[in-house]
Amino acid sequence: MAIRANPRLVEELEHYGAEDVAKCYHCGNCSAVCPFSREPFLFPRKSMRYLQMGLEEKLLGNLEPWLCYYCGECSEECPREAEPGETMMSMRRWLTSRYDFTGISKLFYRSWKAELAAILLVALLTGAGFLLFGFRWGGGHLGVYAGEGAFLTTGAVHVFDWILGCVLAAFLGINCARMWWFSIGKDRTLRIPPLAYLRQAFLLPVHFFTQKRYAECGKKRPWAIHLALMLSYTTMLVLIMFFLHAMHSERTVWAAHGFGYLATIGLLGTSIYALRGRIRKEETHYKHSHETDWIFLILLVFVAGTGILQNVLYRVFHLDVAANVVYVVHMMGVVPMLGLEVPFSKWAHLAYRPLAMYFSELQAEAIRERERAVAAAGAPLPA
Amino acid sequence: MEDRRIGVYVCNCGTNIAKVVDCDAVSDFAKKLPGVAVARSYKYMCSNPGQEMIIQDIRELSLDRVVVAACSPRMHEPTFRKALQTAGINPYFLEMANIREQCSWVHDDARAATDKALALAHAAVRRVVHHEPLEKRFVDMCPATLVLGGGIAGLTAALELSDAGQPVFLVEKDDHLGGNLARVDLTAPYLDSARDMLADRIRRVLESPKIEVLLRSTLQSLSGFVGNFRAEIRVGADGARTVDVGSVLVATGFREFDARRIEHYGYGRLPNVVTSFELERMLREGRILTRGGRVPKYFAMIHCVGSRNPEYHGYCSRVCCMTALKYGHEIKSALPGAYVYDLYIDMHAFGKGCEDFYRRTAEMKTMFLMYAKGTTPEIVPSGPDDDCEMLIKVHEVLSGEEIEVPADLVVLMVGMEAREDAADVAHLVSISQDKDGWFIESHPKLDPVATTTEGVFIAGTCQAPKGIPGSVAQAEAAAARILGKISRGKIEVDAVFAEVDETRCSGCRMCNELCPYAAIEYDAATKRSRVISAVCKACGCCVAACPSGAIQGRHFTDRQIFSQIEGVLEWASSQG
Amino acid sequence: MPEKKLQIALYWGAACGGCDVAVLDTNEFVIGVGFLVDIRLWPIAADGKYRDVEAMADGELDCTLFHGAIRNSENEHLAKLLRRKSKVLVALGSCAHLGGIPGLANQVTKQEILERVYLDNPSIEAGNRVVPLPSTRVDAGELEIPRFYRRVYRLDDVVPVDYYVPGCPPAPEQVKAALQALVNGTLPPARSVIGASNRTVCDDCRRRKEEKKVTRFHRPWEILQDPDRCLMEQGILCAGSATRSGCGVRCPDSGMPCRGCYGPAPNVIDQGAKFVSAVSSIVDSKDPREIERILGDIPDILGYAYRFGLPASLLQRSIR
Amino acid sequence: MGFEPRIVGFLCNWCSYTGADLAGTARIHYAPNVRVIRVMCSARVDPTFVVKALAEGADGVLICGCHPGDCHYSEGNYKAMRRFPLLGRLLRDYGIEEDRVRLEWVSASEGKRFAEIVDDMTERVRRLGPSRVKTLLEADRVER
Repeated sequence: MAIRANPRLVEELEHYGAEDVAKCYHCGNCSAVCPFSREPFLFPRKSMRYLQMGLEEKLLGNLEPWLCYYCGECSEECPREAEPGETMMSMRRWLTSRYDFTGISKLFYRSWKAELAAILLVALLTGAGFLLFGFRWGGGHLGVYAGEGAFLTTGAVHVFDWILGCVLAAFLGINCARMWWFSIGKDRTLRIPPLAYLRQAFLLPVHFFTQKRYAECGKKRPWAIHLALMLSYTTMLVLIMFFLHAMHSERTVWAAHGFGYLATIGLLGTSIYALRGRIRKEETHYKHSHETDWIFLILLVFVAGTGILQNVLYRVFHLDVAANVVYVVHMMGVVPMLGLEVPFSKWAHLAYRPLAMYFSELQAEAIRERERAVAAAGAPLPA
Repeated sequence: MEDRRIGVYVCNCGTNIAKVVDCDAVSDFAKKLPGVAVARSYKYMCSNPGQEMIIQDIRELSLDRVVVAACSPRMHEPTFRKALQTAGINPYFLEMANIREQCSWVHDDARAATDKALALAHAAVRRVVHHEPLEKRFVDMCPATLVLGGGIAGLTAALELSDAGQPVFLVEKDDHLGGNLARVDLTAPYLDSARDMLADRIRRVLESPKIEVLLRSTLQSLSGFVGNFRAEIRVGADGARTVDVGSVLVATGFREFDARRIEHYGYGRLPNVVTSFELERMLREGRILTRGGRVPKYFAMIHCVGSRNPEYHGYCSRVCCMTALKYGHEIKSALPGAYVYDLYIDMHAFGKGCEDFYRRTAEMKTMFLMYAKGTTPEIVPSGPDDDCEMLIKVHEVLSGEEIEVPADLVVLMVGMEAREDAADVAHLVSISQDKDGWFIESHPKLDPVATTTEGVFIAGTCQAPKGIPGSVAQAEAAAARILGKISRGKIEVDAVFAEVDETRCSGCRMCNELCPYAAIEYDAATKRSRVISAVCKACGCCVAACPSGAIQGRHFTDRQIFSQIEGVLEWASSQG
Repeated sequence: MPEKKLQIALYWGAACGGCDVAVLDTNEFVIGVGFLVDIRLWPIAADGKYRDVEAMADGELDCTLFHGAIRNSENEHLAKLLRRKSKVLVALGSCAHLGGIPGLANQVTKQEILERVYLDNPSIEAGNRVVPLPSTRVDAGELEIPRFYRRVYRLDDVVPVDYYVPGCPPAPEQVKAALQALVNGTLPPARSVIGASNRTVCDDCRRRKEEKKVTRFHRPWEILQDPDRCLMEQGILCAGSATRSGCGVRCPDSGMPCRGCYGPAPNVIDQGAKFVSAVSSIVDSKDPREIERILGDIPDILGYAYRFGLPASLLQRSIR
Repeated sequence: MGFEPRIVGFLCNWCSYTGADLAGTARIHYAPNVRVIRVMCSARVDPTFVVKALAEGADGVLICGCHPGDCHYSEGNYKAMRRFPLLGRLLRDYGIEEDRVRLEWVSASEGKRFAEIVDDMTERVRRLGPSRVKTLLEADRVER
């Protein structure tokens, strides 16, 4: 059964940053230099091809964009300047928007104004909510940052965080399930025994925490930066979700705050490094920046900056009022960042990428199994 | 004959010959042959000292024939002929024995190789005895040129020649000038208008007092030889002209491949399958519509229609890829919402500006779909829900997928092929065609516009598929070659040709039809055949065929070849 | 007018006698010759024994006209004897000149000939297996007959020949011209062909010659021929283009193709090979199978190409 | 030493002779039994050359020209092709084995092919043994 080509897809992907894919003439240099590209996932050339031809179904089930860490070597070697690295990046954005069942992601990726407006709206609502809470329902005082009578009580914020976290996890979980369905669930020709899911499940934490595939890239620095950012972020997430009391206590709890400072340095350092990189455009993977990349980084710097600022205001200068104000402002950043960016935008790759590693391993195994079966049956291998 | 004074020179070619062939044995053997005055073996005969040795011997020992046993005569025959000339004897008094390419390089048994070298040297000595002095001759050159074909190549050459003040007869079969280019809208890769290019040239041709344009005309016969051709031209339905010209330029162009031959493309049957030339017409008229009068949205260019397919033509037609890309540009500029696909085998984007053009077309999001050589895309009807006229199914090589694309207008990029009358033209002007029907140039690299018939040149797509720059360059090159001949005023006639001994010819006319160059004339009054030496290329076909032995091929006479036969065998038999 | 009558002999080797008739066909001229010469030997017309010839002094004869090929020891013996006795030896007619019709026997072996003639022949009585032997013992003593050679030679193969008068038979006018030259002492340089032209039969042939392209060969009786057009162009294998002229175009004029009896043109060393070259050259096809088919119409090419000159060809005989 | 065939080769200047030169340039080794005589075109090869060579003692004759359709002189090789069947029949009538005379097409780029043809021909002629033509002619010779 022939697959229908859709000449419009390549136009659509332009909104996601794939501006140069049409230049590709399939010399295959990109796949040749890519340290990850190996059977049965020979990317980025083949993904580029699917995109050029508008084979939407093929692309949707394609995990290859997630296997790419954008070291940029392909783009550097490309004789046509077709930017395969950036194209893979764009396909990740597109896939994110297609995994998302709400359509919000699509809206964000196609319109940075919409995203910005949503962020601002959520920020304002958050700000208004916390102010209302602080002044009317919490019973605290603006002059108290922590402890008894605090403007924003730890318990309330904690509950809020968990509610937000659960909602996000639900969104993200549904999207991840869709990702599974598109890539390996739907394909009837792939037989994946349930045990295999269990056997390979270790891949998820391994890839999540080590990003070891990234380490296989020829360039080590981007991996180190990325790992630092990710670990800092995770550390901070753990601190907030589980140790918010310690973080928000009157005295400095070094066991928690020590990690907090480290994570802050990590977050600020890496995101400022990334911002600087994107402004200078010296490294290949920083040459092209989608609006969402900027929004993401600015939010990150903003959140990390306000996070540390409230801490410093309170703990160094004992300026409770200022710290509380900054706390509200910090939350105005945190909520849109977590609430919008994680399920609907760039942050989602935190979940998708390790999932893709996991799914792709299952997929590869199933493909090998299928080929063995076909070979055993004596039929010619599919072209 | 026995009082010849022959010098035999055996070249060692460094060790190239000497390491297998005993060169001293060859020269010692040659010394004993009748008529041999001197025989020497030397390291490099072609070197200056080597040539000096020959020259000195000729002068001091009064040699009158020279044998050089060395490399292939195809390599150094001119070198040694020149040495003979320098020494003051006729250059044709030389014979070479090829003991390198056809001996030392291909045999490792030293004895067998030396035996063979001896036989070849012997044959050369036997042959050279019968060599005759040959002289180059000169005939007058008529300055007029006959240009066949009024396409871009013919127009260009005509202008080039007339600008130099030389008369031109421009013969065009159609009722207008311009040829195939007149059917084209814009040209790749710079998107210049073909009309503008042509209009200026045609105007200048028509205004030139030196060019006589003969429309609706065809060449009927061509007789004579370089510098002195006579052409009979039929003008219109019943007019006739006879013109005397010194050179002929064939620029008869190509015809497009008949797309009907590939049946499953449905050309002629499916309403919206058109050829590239039909799309050109739509573009020129500025009205691109389906047969049903709808503005098409999806355009599919199928490349290599008739080209690069052993069933039709194995060669590449060279211009279709860029033309298809050009359609991408033209269509998208006329219909910005349209989608364009190129179904191709390979993208041939050689030529100045072409790779860049390809890139720019790609950037316009033209969809390139590669199909495998030997396969063909398939055109099928669209379904009721489709917003297109047809679907094209293709096994897309770069993805490995079977895909289908919607299409409203399928454009078949028909290749170039030799014109249906190419064989007649070739016959009329005595030039050759290759297996595809293209006219053959004298040398594919070093002599690309001359032909094996002296004074007949070729330019443009009658020689091989090519684009406008190639055609124009060839036309100008041919014009330059012709002007060169005109400026010398005389034509040098090669000294080697066949000649009829009129005292022996009986006018049987056996030879008349054999000459591929029509160099043999029959004089009905005297009942004798005659070889026009300027036209003769010395193939020797008529010599071999002449049953009365009245034709002799200079430098390849029966006597000379018999001596060689005797030479290679007599020696061999004497050695057992 | 010479003071002394010329002494001449006419002798024959393997011959049919047609050349003798050709001499007689000079009609009253031969009578005139009779006044000028003494015919010392002419087996067909005058008496004369071997011993008379043997008795002659060397060079006593002014001229011997020898016709017929050399087939056996007697032919050779007499050729050599007459050579010695003659100042001038003329090979008269195709057999002496080229080997002639008897020369076609060079396609087969002596054994095959003897078997065909004496053993395997419908005209031989069953059981009769008498074969001639070179010598036979009879009561009177040993009888010898000439030895039959392995092959046929032309005269030139066994003795040096001074002049050749070609033709089978030579045209009477040419015989006349040769005799006249002899009597008048106006013979050309030795070893030349006399009584013939330097061109080929086509030169004298009245038939119209146009385009030579043949797609089908015919035997003369197979088609209605155009009497004015070149036979070759009509697909009739005519050897005229490869044959020395001088005959007066007798065959083509009477609707038959030239068979080549006057031998090759002066510059040609092998008449048959040249004829093959010319004939195949005008075949109008480029397709190997079609060429084979067209040329397949020609039967017995060796016999055609060398009807009168197999012993004079480069290969001279079959090697089977 | 066994029988070494003596073969005369007639090679057209433009394809076959160039092809034979190419075999040399490429150092493709082949049997040394063919002695080459260069002619401008295979159409120059008069059947007389072939019988002359055989009469002079050649054990074989090889004629090489351009491939049909590729003749430097347009169609000279077709004329060589036309002459060959009749010449072949003539030689057969003379009792000369078919393998002794051969017509082949060798282009200027077919050095390897030329070498293979020479090797093959040499082998075939070697199997036939020496030609008897010259021996018989000499044995037949009569003292004049």
